[in-house]
Amino acid sequence: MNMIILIPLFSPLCIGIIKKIKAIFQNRIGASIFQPYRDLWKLFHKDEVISRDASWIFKFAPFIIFAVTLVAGANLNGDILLIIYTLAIGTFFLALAGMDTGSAFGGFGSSREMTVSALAEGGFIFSLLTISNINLASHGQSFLPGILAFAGFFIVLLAETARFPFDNPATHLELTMIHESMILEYSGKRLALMEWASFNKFLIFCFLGANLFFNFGFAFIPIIIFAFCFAVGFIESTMAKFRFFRLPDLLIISFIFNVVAIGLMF
Amino acid sequence: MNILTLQYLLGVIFLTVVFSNIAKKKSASIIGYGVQSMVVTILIFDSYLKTGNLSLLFIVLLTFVVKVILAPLFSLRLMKQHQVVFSAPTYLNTPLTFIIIATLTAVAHSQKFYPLTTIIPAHQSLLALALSLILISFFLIVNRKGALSQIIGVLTFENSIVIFGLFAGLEQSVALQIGIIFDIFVWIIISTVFISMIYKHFGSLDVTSMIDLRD
Amino acid sequence: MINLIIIFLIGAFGSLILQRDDRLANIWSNSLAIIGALWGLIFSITNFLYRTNSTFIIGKNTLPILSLSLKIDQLSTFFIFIISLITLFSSIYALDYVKHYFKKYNIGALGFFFHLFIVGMLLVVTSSNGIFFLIAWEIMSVASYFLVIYDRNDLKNVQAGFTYLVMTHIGTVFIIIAFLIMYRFTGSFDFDAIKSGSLSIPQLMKNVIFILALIGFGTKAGIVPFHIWLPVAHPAAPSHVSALMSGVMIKTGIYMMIRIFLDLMQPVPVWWGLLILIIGSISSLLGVLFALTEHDIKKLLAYHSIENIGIILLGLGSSLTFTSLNMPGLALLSLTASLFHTLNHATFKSLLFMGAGAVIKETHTRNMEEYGGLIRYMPQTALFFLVGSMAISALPPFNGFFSEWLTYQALFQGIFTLDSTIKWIFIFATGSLAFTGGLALACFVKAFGATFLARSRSEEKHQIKEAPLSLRIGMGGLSLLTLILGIFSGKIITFAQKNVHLSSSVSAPNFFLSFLVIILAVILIARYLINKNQKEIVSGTWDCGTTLGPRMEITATGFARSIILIFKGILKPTIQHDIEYHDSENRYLPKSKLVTLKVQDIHHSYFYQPLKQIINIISFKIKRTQSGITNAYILYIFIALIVALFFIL
Amino acid sequence: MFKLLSKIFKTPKKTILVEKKISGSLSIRQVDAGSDNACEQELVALSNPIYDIERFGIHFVASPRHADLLLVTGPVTRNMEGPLKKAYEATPNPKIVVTVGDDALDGGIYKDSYAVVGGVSKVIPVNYHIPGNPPSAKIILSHLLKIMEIIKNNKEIRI
Repeated sequence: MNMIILIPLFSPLCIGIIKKIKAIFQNRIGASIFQPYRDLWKLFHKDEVISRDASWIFKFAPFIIFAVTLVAGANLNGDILLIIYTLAIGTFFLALAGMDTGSAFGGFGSSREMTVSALAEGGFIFSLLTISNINLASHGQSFLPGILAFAGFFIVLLAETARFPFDNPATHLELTMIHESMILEYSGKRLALMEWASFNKFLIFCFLGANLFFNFGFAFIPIIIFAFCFAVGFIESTMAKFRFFRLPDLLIISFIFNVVAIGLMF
Repeated sequence: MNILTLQYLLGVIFLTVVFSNIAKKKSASIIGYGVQSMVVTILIFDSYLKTGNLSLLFIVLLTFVVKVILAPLFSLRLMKQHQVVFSAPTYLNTPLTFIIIATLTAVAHSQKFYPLTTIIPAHQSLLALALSLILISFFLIVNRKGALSQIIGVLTFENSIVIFGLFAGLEQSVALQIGIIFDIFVWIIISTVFISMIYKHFGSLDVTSMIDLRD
Repeated sequence: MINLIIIFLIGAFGSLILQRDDRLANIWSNSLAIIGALWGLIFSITNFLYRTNSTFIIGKNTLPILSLSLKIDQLSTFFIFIISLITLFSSIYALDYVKHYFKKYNIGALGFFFHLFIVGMLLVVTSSNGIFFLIAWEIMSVASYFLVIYDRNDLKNVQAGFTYLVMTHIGTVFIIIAFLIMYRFTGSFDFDAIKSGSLSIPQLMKNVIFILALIGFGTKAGIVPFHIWLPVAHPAAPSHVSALMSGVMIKTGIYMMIRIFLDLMQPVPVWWGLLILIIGSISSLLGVLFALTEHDIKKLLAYHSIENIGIILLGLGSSLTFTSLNMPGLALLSLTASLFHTLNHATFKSLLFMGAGAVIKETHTRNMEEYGGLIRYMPQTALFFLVGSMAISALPPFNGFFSEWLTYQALFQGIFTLDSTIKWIFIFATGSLAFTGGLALACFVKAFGATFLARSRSEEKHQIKEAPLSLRIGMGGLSLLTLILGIFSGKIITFAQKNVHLSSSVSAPNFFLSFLVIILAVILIARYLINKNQKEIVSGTWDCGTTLGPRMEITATGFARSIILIFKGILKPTIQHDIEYHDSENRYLPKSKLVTLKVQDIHHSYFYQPLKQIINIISFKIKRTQSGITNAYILYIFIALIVALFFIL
Repeated sequence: MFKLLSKIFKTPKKTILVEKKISGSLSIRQVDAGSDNACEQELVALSNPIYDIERFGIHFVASPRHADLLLVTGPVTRNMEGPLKKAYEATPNPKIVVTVGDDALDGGIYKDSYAVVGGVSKVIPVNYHIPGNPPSAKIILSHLLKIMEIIKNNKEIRI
């Protein structure tokens, strides 16, 4: 149960670290790693402007999505399908909230988000399946499947948390933003909750990756999560964002990695 | 009546059927039909003599009245009334019809039909001939274009079945006889109505003109 | 059981008698249906608890072959339970829904066919004699045909009914042939005799029976190549009937498949289960893909029935494979998975169809492009539709997730324990299930978003009002049911895992409780602790300062367009631009441009079109024999006579 | 790749001092009310490695909903009057409006043209003005830091 407190506490830190790494790569100093905390704190103390067309879904979605990330955090070492489908509730309400205010950006953001998450689900389920049963590997060689499954999982991580090759978190260019466009309409505490939920989601994915793929022990988890942040920061500084219709190929690659991993394992 | 006369009578019927097959004039085939039914009545009368079954006598009278007198009269009157064109064209020319009749008789006599023709071993040859009669009369229906000659074909076909029944020893069953008589009676009524209608509608009895009914 | 059928028959003929007065007929037929449904529920639950198998033989020796014998074992009790459950809710729903047919059509007829339809289904699931089963099958098909063409002013419905009739009867032909073969080898039509005599059927014949039964019941269940009638017929029927049809009728196909493959033809070769597994995964994938292309809300739901039937077939196929590899524990797991999914699908699919019916009743159109912003006018229907779409896209607190979770466990066990090609088929099936889950989620975001959220996309939408009371009771009951089934699925899951060691287990109640507690905590902290003094101001949606028109928001086709382009190999989307110019010579001043996006139906162009051409060619050849000359016909008879004589003697 | 890594560890250290003193969170929404793009160039320069406003916790955001500070540049043209008002309404309280450049003050060199309504203050209430045509990035940065000072010291800037 301690995850419910740990994850929301440390997720802004991870995002701060990623931003710092990106800044260093761009040869500028960049904000301190605790900047996300300040942003959240400021947003929580601002008023809200809600559009006339918004229904109760727009108003409740932030709370549901934030709670979903906490629930997923709570049973991280529970059943993999439960985690996947709990996160799917988050995506479901995020997409609905995006469409609710009737702005062009929100609609397109949800359509792209649903496309990416629909295609990512195959790889996601298979990678977690492979890893959670890696010890059952009958043929003894569990190294190659582990690598392939991790590669597949990392691609899914980038897809689900709207990271670089899939979607640029910093950009606000209508053509490319997927995750940002859905929370364009939010302000004040609801925006804070949505941001915090996406931070949590990122940390959950890192934790899943660290916990399942490198089960060295609880002490090493922070180091591995830092490694994840570094990797994401590195990719965001050195790679270009893919065109939208090149993303399915990447996701199918991740799916095939995992299928091969399972095929090899048993 | 011994086998020989039976064969002789059957030969007469066979000739009449063959004749109606090739006869050009319609009236000729009607007369042929009359002769046939005459022979059939003689045969039934003969079987009455043999078995002494009274109902047979009644049937003999009935067949005589209907088949020998009523049917030809009816058809002749019908022909006169509608000034029917006398030629009854057939699909195949006469040599070809002859070949087909020959093959049919050969088939009837062949080994394949052995179980059918030896219901009564004694009448084997008679039954074979009767069977060939059935096939030939059936062919008569197929071959003729004119509606009236087709009807005559059906009647001869029906007669040959009766003969076959007689030789196969079925004459005792009264039901067979009455059935046949009734069937002829109905046939005649239909034919009169049928022909008058066709004639009115098509102006001729030629079957081929009925094709435009289809499309 | 017999009095259950009698109630429905009274209902049927009663509503016929009262057809003069619409209101009375409606009340009579629906109240009778409700009483019958309640009776059915009580009957099935008691039957379930006491595990009684009862058989009724009506008039044993009326005819040598036909004996009206009903045999109710656990399987048929389960299906009676589903039928009566959905009838209960759809007749409550129908009380007010049928009102908008009042002046237009004969309500008595609707009641009559509705009751006949239910009687047909009840008999199908309980009959234990081949012929009696076929009679019941026909009653069901014909009654549902009349229900499909009930709204006959719209010509498309009549055509839909015609396609439905033709396809069901093609299926029935296959079923009849299968039963005849069974009769040929076991000497009787009774299922018990067939079951005992099934060893005497040679293996080749068993495979033939399998293929025939699969095609026959597959057409009724709507598996992929034979599903053409489903997206056409279900939308045409009135909503409470299409809820019943897609919730329950297609399950009779599944029931018979279980009855024949798992019960009658028991020693089963492995490839049967694998073939069903492959068909299941293909139909689930294609079902959801075509659902994404739809912008007619009821067609979208019909395609989703195909997808869910695919998932049920996955469970069935894996249980068949496990029985043939004699692993009874896993077979029990996958069979419970597929049966649990049948029950869940019946509940949330009928909920969704009722929601769609309520929306269509208000907006008088089935085209999702003209919806939008209905959540303001119909808040409760929107909530029920949301619950339905969350259940169908397998999101946790609702029942869809737990049955899909069980199917996943069955397939995972298949992957871990089996080897080589069978394992790869299981991997292919799990992959298709995973993708179907994702795409179903996308499809229902589109369906819910395009219908209820944002602003309404067509002008005259002001007089919409909330659905009448009985509609909301029907839908509310069903959505409550999906939640309860979801939370208390723990017992079913433990029952399924009885003798199988599963690596992980999920307990629904505490997931749901923790979910509720956390949401409340978050709302409490965020809303009242941290920013007590913040106000919420209402103003227009921010669209870079431009005036915001209804055409700015995303439409259903727009939403799914990106997915369609990704799967263009399968869906073959076509774009057609026709531009209208001011004056014909000058090509530079277009007045208006119309872009039509269409998706080509591959089944039609690659399966049914060539089939049609072959049939046409053959039939033209045969046509020539009908020359119209009577002599020719007599000649045919003559030849036939000769040939027959040759053969006989 | 190696050259990139080596360059990273040679960043100048002296600017660290300033950043320590002022740190908070400020999100800016830049509204171009008909500007001649001079001020925009300077604002873009703000986020390059030299000036790097990110250090101080200031970042540019896409929608006025997320913003606390509306940075308005250029004289308000007739067409931009409505959208500017909409942007102002869309920004949640507590909000600050800052005008950059002389054009925004009173129309600057385009003062009496038929297309210009006048200064930003004619359309929406303005709290702070950064003079200069266009003010250099350094000046804008110092002014922004001053604004953050004001916010930090007397919390009660409430509109």
